[in-house]
Amino acid sequence: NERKLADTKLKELTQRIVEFQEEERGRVSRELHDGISQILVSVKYSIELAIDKIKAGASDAIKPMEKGAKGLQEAIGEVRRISRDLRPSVLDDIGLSAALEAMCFEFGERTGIKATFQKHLFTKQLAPDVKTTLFRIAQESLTNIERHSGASEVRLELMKRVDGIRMVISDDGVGFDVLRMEGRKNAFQGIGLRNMQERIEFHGGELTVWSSPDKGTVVEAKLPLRVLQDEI
Amino acid sequence: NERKLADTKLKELTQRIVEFQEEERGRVSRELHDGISQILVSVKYSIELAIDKIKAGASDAIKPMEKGAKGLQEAIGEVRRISRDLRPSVLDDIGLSAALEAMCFEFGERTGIKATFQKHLFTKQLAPDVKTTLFRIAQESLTNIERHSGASEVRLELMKRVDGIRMVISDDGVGFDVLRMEGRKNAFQGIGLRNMQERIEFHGGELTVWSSPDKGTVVEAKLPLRVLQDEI
Amino acid sequence: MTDENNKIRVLLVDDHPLVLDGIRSRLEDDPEIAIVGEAGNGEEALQIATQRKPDIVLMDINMPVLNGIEAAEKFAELLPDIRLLMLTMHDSREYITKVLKAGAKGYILKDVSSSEMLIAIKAVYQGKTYYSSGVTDIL
Ligand SMILES: Nc1ncnc2c1ncn2[C@@H]1O[C@H](COP(=O)(O)OP(=O)(O)OP(=O)(O)O)[C@@H](O)[C@H]1O
Ligand SMILES: Nc1ncnc2c1ncn2[C@@H]1O[C@H](COP(=O)(O)OP(=O)(O)OP(=O)(O)O)[C@@H](O)[C@H]1O
Ligand SMILES: [K+]
Ligand SMILES: [Mg+2]
Ligand SMILES: [Mg+2]
Ligand SMILES: [Mg+2]
Repeated sequence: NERKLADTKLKELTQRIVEFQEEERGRVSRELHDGISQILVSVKYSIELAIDKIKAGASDAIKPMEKGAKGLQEAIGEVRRISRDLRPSVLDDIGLSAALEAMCFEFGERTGIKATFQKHLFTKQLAPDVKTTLFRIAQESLTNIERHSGASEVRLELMKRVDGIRMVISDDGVGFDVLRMEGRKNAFQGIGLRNMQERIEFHGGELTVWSSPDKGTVVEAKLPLRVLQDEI
Repeated sequence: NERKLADTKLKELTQRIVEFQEEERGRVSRELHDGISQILVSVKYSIELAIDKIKAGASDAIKPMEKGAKGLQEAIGEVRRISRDLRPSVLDDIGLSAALEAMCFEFGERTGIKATFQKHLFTKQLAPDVKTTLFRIAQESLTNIERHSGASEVRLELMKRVDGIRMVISDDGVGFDVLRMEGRKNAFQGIGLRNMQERIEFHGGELTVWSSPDKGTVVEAKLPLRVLQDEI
Repeated sequence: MTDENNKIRVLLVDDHPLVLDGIRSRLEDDPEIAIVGEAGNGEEALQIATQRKPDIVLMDINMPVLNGIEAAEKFAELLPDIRLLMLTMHDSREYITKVLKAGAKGYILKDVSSSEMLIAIKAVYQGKTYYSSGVTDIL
C-alpha cells in the first residue's frame, strides 16, 4: 500500500513534469511567434518602404531605416533573453561556478535580496548532466526564495568534500513546515522540491531541506564523488 | 518485486523525459543564439551601412538594403520554424484535426511517404492537454515511421466511438517484434513508445501497438469519452 | 591605394558567413584598415594568423572546432604579439573576465555601431584595452 502510494506519486510527478514541459514549449513558441516574428515583420516593412523610397528618388528613406534598425535592436535583445532563459550558455562555455555566480548576481539585481556565492571546487570536473542538475536545483531554490520566503539574504555555496560534492542554498526568510509538506498529497501543490529530489537521486545523490516556520530554509544537495569526471 | 521493477522503469522514464527536456532547451537556446541572433546582427550591419551610404550621398545603398531584407526573411522563416516545432499554433488556434492534417501534409512533402488523414470527430470538444497528448503521439509515431519503418504509406485516423476516442496510426513498413521490445530493459533504448503510453495513461487511456516483422505497424491510442469537454 | 603594410592588418574570425560579410563591409572602406584574411573558427584563425601576421584578430566566441576562448589561450601561447579583440553576443561578466584572463585586449558586443567597432580596433592597435559601451556597464 505504501509502495502503491509512492508509485502513484511518482506517476503524478512524471505527469507534472510533462505538463510543465508542454507549458514551457507553448510559452517559448508564443514568445517567438507573437513577439520576435512580429517585430521582424515590421522591420521588414520598414526596409521595404525605404527601398521603395530610394528607388523613387525620395529623400526621406533614412527615417524608416532608422526605425528598422531600432526594431532590430529590440529583437536582438529579446532573442538573447529567451535563449538565456532556456539555458544560459555560460553553463556550457565557462562552467557551473560562473553560471551560479551570474545567477546570484542577476537575482540580487532583480529582487533586491542580497545574494552571495561561494565556491570551493573545480567545477570543470563535473559531468555535463550533473552540472545541469545542480544548476536547475539552484534556480528552483532561488525561485522558491523569491516567491515564498520574504528573505533579505541568500547564500549559495558549492564545495568539494572528502565525502562528496555539496551545494547549499540558505535563506533567512519565513521558512515552512517541512514535515507537513511531506504529508500533503494535494496534486496541485508545487513540484519544485519533489522534482529537485528526483533529479539529484538520478545521480546517486540526496536532497535535504531544513526549515521550520520563522527559522529560514536550507536546501542541501549532496552528490557522491564519483560524479566527478576523470581529468584528461 | 514486479512492482519494484515497474517503479524503477518509471523512474528511468522520468529521468529520460527530464534529459530530453534539457536537450531540447539547449538545442533551442543554441539555435536562437548561434542562428537567429547572428542573422539579425548581420541585417543590422547591412541597414547601418546603407544609412551611412545614403548620408554620404552614395548611390549604392540599395544593395545592402536588399541583402538586409533577404537576411530578415531568412530569420523570420527560422523563427517560425523553431516556434512551430516547439508547439504548432494551429493546435491552439484551429484545433487538433487541422494540426494533424497539416502534420500529415508536411510529412508527406518532406519524406515522400504517402500520408492520409481521416477524421470522424469534432475535436473542438477535447480538453487542451488531451489535444496536446494526441498531437505528440501522432508526432512521435510519424517520427518512428520515418526512422524505422521504410513504409510507403501511412494512415492517420481520429474518431469518436460510443466507447471512446480513438486515434490510429498505421503504416505498411517493415514492422518489429513488439513482444521482444517489451522484454528489453536496456536503458539506452528509445523512450518514444514508452513516453506515449505514459502520457495516454495520464488521461485514463490506453496505448496499443500491433506489429510483427514484415507486417507493418499499427499504433492505437484510446481515450475514455469523459476527456471530452462539455460544450459551452 | 596605400600599401597594406601601412595599415592596421586585421584578421576576421566568425563562424557565421553573414556576420563575416557584414563586418567586412563595415571595415573595408576605412583607409586605415586592411583585412588580411577571414577564418570560420579558432583553429583556422591560428593557421592564417601564423602565415599572415595580422596586427589585430577580431574574433567571435561561439564557434565550432575551437571556440574563441580556447583560441585566445592558444594565441597567447603561440602568437603573443598579435592583439585579440573579441566580438560577441555574450554580454555577461563571466565571459568578459574569462577572455581577458586568456589574454584578449578588448571586448565588444556584436550589436555596437560601426564607428565604435572602428574605434575599438584602433584603440587596441595602439596598445590600449577597449570595452564597448554595453560592456563597461557590466564590469
Ligand atoms: N525558501 C523557502 N522559504 C519558504 N517556504 C518555502 C521555501 N521553499 C519552499 N517553500 C515552501 O514549500 C512549498 C513547496 O515548494 P515547491 O518548490 O515544491 O513548490 P512551489 O514553489 O509551491 O511550486 P512550483 O515549484 O511547482 O512552482 C512552497 O509552496 C512553499 O510553501
Ligand atoms: N513504425 C515503426 N516501424 C518499425 N519499427 C518501429 C516503428 N515504431 C517503432 N519501431 C521500433 O520500436 C523501437 C522503439 O521505438 P521508440 O519510439 O520507443 O524508440 P526510438 O524511436 O528507437 O527512440 P526515441 O523515440 O526515444 O528517439 C524502435 O527503435 C524501432 O525498432
Ligand atoms: K558569439
Ligand atoms: Mg517551487
Ligand atoms: Mg521513437
Ligand atoms: Mg559564432
